[in-house]
Amino acid sequence: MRYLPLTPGDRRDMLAAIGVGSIDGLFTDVPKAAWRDGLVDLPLAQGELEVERALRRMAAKNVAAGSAPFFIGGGVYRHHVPAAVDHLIQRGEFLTSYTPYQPELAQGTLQSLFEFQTQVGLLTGMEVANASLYDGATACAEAVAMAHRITRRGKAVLSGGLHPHYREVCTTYAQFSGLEVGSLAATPGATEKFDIDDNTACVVVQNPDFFGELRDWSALATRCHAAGALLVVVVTEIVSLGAVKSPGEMGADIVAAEGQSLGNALNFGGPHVGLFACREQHVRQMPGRLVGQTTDAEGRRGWVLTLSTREQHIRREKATSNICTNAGLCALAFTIHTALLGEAGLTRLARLNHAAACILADRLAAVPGIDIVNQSFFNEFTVRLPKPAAPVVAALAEYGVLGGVPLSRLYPERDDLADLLLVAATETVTDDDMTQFAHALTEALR
Amino acid sequence: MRYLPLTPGDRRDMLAAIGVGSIDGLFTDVPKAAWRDGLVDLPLAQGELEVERALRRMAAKNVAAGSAPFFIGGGVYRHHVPAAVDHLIQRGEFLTSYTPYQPELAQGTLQSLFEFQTQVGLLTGMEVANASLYDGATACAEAVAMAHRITRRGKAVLSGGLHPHYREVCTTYAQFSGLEVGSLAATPGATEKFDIDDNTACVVVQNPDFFGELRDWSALATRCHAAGALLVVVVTEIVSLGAVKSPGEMGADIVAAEGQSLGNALNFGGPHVGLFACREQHVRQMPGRLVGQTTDAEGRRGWVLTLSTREQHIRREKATSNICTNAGLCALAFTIHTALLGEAGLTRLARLNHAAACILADRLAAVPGIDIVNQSFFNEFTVRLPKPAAPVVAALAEYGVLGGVPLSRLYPERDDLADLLLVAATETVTDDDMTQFAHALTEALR
Amino acid sequence: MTGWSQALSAHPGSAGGELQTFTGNRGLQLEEPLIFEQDSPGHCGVDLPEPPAHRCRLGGLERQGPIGLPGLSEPQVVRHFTRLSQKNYAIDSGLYPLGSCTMKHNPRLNEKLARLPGFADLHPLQPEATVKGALELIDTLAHWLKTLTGMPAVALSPAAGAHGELCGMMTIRAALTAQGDPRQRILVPESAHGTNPATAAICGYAIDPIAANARGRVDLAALKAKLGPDVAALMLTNPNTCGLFEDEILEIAAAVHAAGAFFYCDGANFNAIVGRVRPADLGIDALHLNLHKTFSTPHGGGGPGSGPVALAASLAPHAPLPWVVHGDAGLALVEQAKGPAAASIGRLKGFHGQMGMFVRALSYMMSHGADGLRQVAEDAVLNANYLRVRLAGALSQSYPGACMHEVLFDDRFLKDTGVTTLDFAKALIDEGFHPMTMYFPLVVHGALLIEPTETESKASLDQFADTVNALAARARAGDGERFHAAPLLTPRRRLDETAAARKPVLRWRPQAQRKEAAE
Amino acid sequence: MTGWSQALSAHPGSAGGELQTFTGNRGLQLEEPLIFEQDSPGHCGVDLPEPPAHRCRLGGLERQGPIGLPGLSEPQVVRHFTRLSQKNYAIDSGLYPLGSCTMKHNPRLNEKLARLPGFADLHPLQPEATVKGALELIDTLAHWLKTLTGMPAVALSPAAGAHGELCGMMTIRAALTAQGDPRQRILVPESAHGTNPATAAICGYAIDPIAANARGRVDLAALKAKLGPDVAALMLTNPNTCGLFEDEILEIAAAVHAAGAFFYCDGANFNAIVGRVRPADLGIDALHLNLHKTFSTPHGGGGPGSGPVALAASLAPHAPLPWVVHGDAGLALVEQAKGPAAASIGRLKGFHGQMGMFVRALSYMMSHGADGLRQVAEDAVLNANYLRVRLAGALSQSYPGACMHEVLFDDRFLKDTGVTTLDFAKALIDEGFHPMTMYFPLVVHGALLIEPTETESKASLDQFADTVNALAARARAGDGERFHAAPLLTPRRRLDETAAARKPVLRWRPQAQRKEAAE
Ligand SMILES: Cc1ncc(COP(=O)(O)O)c(C=O)c1O
Ligand SMILES: Cc1ncc(COP(=O)(O)O)c(C=O)c1O
Repeated sequence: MRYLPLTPGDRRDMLAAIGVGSIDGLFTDVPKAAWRDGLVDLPLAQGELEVERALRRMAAKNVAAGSAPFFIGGGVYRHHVPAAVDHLIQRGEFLTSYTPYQPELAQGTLQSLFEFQTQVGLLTGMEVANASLYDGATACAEAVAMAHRITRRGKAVLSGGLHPHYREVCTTYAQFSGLEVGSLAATPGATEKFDIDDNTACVVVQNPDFFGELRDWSALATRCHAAGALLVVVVTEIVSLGAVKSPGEMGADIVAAEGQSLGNALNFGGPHVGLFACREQHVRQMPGRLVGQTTDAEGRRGWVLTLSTREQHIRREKATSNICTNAGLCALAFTIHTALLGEAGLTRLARLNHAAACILADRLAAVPGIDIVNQSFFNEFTVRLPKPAAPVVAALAEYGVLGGVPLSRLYPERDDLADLLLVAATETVTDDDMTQFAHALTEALR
Repeated sequence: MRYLPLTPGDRRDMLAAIGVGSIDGLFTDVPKAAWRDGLVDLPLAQGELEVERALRRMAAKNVAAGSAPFFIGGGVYRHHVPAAVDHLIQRGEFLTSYTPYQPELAQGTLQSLFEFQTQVGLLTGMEVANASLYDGATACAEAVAMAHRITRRGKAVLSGGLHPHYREVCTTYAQFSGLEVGSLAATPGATEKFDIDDNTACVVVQNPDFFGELRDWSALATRCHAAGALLVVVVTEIVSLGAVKSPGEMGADIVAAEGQSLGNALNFGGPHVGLFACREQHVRQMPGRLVGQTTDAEGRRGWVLTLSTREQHIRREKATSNICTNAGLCALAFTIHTALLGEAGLTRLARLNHAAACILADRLAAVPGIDIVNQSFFNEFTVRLPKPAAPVVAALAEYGVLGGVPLSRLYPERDDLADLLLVAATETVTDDDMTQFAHALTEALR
Repeated sequence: MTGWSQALSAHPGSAGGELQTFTGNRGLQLEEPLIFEQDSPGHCGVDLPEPPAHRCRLGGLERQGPIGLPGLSEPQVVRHFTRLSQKNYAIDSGLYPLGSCTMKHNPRLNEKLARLPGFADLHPLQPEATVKGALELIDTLAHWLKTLTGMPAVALSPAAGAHGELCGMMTIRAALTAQGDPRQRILVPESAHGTNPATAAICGYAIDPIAANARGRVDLAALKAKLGPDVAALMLTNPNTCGLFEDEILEIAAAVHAAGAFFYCDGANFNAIVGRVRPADLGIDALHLNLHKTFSTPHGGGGPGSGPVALAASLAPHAPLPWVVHGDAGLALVEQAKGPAAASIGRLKGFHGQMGMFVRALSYMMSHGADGLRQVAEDAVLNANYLRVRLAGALSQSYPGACMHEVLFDDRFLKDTGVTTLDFAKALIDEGFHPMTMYFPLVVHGALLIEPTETESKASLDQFADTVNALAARARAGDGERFHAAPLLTPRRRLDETAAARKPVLRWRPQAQRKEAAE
Repeated sequence: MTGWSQALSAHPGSAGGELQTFTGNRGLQLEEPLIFEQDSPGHCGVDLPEPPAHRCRLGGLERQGPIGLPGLSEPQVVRHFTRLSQKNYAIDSGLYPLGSCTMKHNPRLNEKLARLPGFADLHPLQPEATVKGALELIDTLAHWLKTLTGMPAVALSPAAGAHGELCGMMTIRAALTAQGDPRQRILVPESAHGTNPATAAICGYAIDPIAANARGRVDLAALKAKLGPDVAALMLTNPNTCGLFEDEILEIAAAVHAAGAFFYCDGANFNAIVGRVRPADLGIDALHLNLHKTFSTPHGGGGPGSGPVALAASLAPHAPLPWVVHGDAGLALVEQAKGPAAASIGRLKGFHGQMGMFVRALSYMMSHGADGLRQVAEDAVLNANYLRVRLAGALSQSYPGACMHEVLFDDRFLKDTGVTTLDFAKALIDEGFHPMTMYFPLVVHGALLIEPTETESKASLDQFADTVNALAARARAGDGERFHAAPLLTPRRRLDETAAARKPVLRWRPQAQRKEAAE
């Protein structure tokens, strides 16, 4: 087998050196009842050519986003990732290394994560950021748990504008933790009324919200702080921060975000990269790994994993989280893409996205029977169709257009949202794509 | 512009440091008559996204070999290249380095070329090989020139079974060198009669020959040597040497081969990699670079470019060749693929190719009106159709089958070859491909 | 940039040779500042067109100040990260015997296939009709994992091992709650990985540690003594973190089940038994697999991973969303806790799991096949035992006898040498090896846990063994200095972790701000 | 494997630190034997199925003995070549100021696009109807090159610069022959690259060197004196290899043409003028371009390259095959020397040229555009001149005044230091820089030719200048030892090139055979 360096001869020599007659001699601790002599019932080894053929056949049964006019967002956004990013993250020294437990052999990973933490801090407007979590949804759940630890209060209030998956993950994570998670109803376009009392650990809001509406949470931040609660701000489209006021500027205490938009492919939903940032005063309550600066035996600057007393491998059940493996390589991709963009690039990228969405909104508004629900938006907005959105989206796919997310997919129980369609446009959308979309939509609504 | 690190500010500061008022001040040696203030008439800079779109559009107008049952050979063969090969050759340290003029900074390139030279020597059965030439055709022309230098004789005789492009390149190279190049007529299947006299520098033959026939040139080697001429053996399908008697075993003095089959894509004909090997006694007449083993200041083994007194940068007009840049990275791909295959892999790969061709031959022989011309072959053979092959191949393409090379494309002046079709099968051909081919051919011949 | 400052800071007689350089570079070992220290304001490594004219809809929420990101061109960025990568050690560069981490070869075929547009360029919210191949891949992966574990169901959405633990323990709590009593305690061996107790705590359970017996396994008597009606589950790692197979596992399972508790198994060490032993046959109710260990998806310097959880029939109904089910219209996605999924614990992660890892893992499994996977386990165990005997003379093995895929030593062999486990590990770095796992598991003193994996050749193991033995001899010969000073030959020498934690510097700040922060 | 042998061979007090290691590895700097020394007989890094049953048609020509290739698994091969790569310096790792080689940033976009199946997985003998996009790409590339050179035709098949020279000189000889007299002599400046005279010789011409004037340019008077009815052509490099623009080039062209000869220009240094000066406007009849220099296709440690030749109308009919022409059915391939191509010199290479390089070069040109390409020339020249002034104090410039894209120094600044150009270059290696081109061109003593290219930042140039200046000071301070010993910090120290040439070992041989060979 191509991946196994031992030859039959090696195996014989090694068994002899060990002093057992056969490999079975090394499995004697396995109870007889669980012992299997034969192979499991699965196909035998195959060469690259055969495996590649089989998986290409599966891949060919999907419609790749790039092969059609594409307008889907909803927490995952299709951006152009420069070729240099994928080249660099595939370098074996990055790709095939483990968590940097031996800093002298991992300065590359550590320095890039230190750069990542700095970039996330700058983008979110927060003081400190960790070295990544699984994704935005789990980062949100960790934020709620962290607020719970900090405030020792029993209630979390989730905005109805929070991504439904984030809401669900928060609920799942908290269900056995003694924290009560309350969620407001989703009401696209409407403004929400949060009641905050002295048992409120945190309020969790999103900007832009799930329906694309831009929200200034500054006033809410003031209210939260007055009530001794924390404000958690979620960002699912990190590129928006190139154009939009940052959570830090709004007074957020914790920011949980999805970083996929920078450096990472759609990947059918994973792997993505969770961003997590907060105020310096709360750093010791933070989940996840942190890279810190230090010096070596010769006084030269270097980097190490630090504050690990927060973590499970030291603190065990008292840890701030159980997370170990995170999203390191996706964080590296994020860092490289962000480094390539820089201040000028990221702000322009954001303006390009906004421009594309504005133009699309105008195009769609011109389609008979369609209303734009949003007052404001970044690169995604909600439209009301004259009929249920789900079948329309299916029809659009028939026309070869991937035309957004019908809200009914995420709110099946909400008949009042059935006609709503969530539509996104990024820098990858061409004018021709928009024309095809508008045309197909007109057809589909006939 | 993303590839240019200098900022407008840098440019200003640097011009000041240099002491010129503007960049034009550094181009004052350009004659006024040739001075251009404006831009050349070409499009302006574009981003990755735009450039990628434009080139993808062009690529989409081609039928990729992998997208259709594929049976084309004729000196370029479609083999499966393991993913590790392309990953490794893209490592910046290999991809973006220059010719190893500073050995202390290029031991990686030098050692891999030393391994390449050894592999080529082993495969061809020759004593020494160089570090690659452009491709098989130019390697063949260099072999003829080398024989000319060694024997100081005025005539080269080319077999009619030599790849027509190789024949043409030999003729082009030699046309002003005072060497007379005679070529026998192409006669698929027939045995050739070479007349060798005391002015014959070399005889150039190929195995398998262009029509796929296997030839044992041992007797010819004896004749050549008796007459003081050299035997040059060409191999266009290097994989054949995993199953077939090597040129060295036949007594070749020089081997010129195409290495594309190992590690390299079809690339529409280039870049490929020219292999060049000969007897040790002639090494100082060899063209191209050579890597040699040596020791460093601490007595440790290392590698350097050597015997460069043969080369143009030292010998100028007396050099053995004018070649400078060669096919380094393609040679590396060849070396990695060959290292992955090893003895067991390469011999099996060769047997797989032969098996595929044998089975295809049987399938095609069953198609009404078709004759297999070859007595023997490796992975490619010639079939006679009941009508001109060119239109048939065009028809096959319509059926979505890339069904071989009509000899008329390479011998347009030879009506007697018009019905002949050159067909190849490698390990990448499936049983289903063959069925489609046979079926489409039956249809096309209706 | 570095340069003079660097030259000045480096002082004569420092390691790596008397020669000091002006740049601080040392031949091919190149210094590299932070991207923030290479800022060319206004510069950009990506060319984007001017945004077309449009009516702004930002609703007055424009960002106020600059972000503060540096501007670099593409060549600078490519060089920056190339140089950083060159400061890393990786499985591609050499042996990486990090116990419990299964650092095996990562085939590039898997990288290639995971990047096929049909997988990588697929949006999780596309209409189901446009992602049938993705569902087929997920279902095929599930089939392989179910067959290898012998268990009827597998939850694929967990993003890593610890996430899988959370998934498994939550399904257990959900099942117990459905029975009317979630119970209070989780039994966890002291040798367990930190994620086990941490996970149990998130599920609202109290952790009750169980001691190991003299043979490094769970003390069955102690376990039975602790079992009771308030015990929700046992979290056991098998093979355990001492590299030993729990030979009384059937009795353990029986006892746990007799107490009405569930048996959760941490499958991080599945590499030792894949294709040879099916966890279901050991009485396990829930087990997570680390696709980034056993099934070779790259660790990427810390992640991403994927931690599918195999579940017994009793726990399957509580599996997290989404589910991929066989409907009459072929495969279908269940995204809501209704109908068949009514008892689901809910969603653990956004969307459908780590698809990119699924592709890699399936490619890996199909490449090996049933025969190759069994060989993986056998070679992994063979390599570990070969090292065990090669090192037996010099190192002190914690528990005598054969091991599974990894072998555990403690620091008795360093007694009275003044050399610590840490020193010893750092000396290995100078020799061009990544050290073994240090100080884990906690059950032995100064642990050195060595896991070579099956993708190391005998020659590689021999060179490692020769080196470790030679270093041990050197330590016993009293050459302590050489160890305290180590590593001497890396881009940075030993780094001060205490100072880093005392006054944390967690991000770069421009000089000005940094002063403020200091005040 | 290395290991003990290595440890023994290394002796105390050797450079790179007093510390000796057992493995010979030094931290991240890893030793690696030849693949032939890692042979596991019978092993294989590729899994292939058993060949199906078939009737053998090898006609008795089966290979007799084994080939002699070693057997390795994939992990071993990946590690082997990863380690080898780590012993290389590259443009991705740092400044690579190799004069006349134009080592600029290689964008990865170009690598990605060259690998599109529509280009890479295309066979040169496919039916023309199935490769229309390939012909379009070739035609588009030709359009860009013709526009940039101002010349009416371009031959794309040459595989590199020297091959382009051959192409150009053959078309010249063909044109002269058509006029009735091929003539005998080619005039070549002494500063020319070795490929120039070598190429002329292959075309059957005698080489007649022309001297340079005090300003490092062609001595016009000397040139005119040598011109005559037997002169076939002048081969001139412009900007020349001293990094200078031939300011009398129009007079030169006029004189050459007046003598009935052709004006061939070596365009290897086109980077200095691309987008700013069109060779056609300089009176040039033929000029080759190195796509692997000016247009950034990667050098790959020696190749592949691509050397298109721009041709004047008088030479175009003789261009080599194949041609891509605009027919009434769109683009078409002309593969035979008939009809319009009747006067072609014939085929210079198999198939249609270096398609893979064409894709990369076009991607590069489209990315820059007319504006970006002009900026390339300007920044390349600016960077070279900036280094010129930064180094003016310490080094001895061969020809005063401004330079183009590269600046030439000689070894006068090392006079009486005992330090040679070679020593100086090797010291730069320890500092983490690739040296400049040494001892070329031959017209000055101990030449140091520095070409930074436009893709270096000012910070990078400053660090390089600081280092060179410091080293020069050190050399003049009499610290010759440090230079003779250099490099001290690379995986191998100075290598003995003389010994290598005296008794060439050009391939690995198994011990046994090696003995024989020795006898
Ligand atoms: C025994 C054990 N359990 C659990 C884990 C946690 O797995 P992950 O890092 O994938 O979350 C690890 C990983 O180090 C482990 O070794
Ligand atoms: C001035 C000059 N001419 C010609 C050449 C030869 O070009 P190539 O190496 O592409 O054959 C070179 C390359 O080094 C060169 O610098």
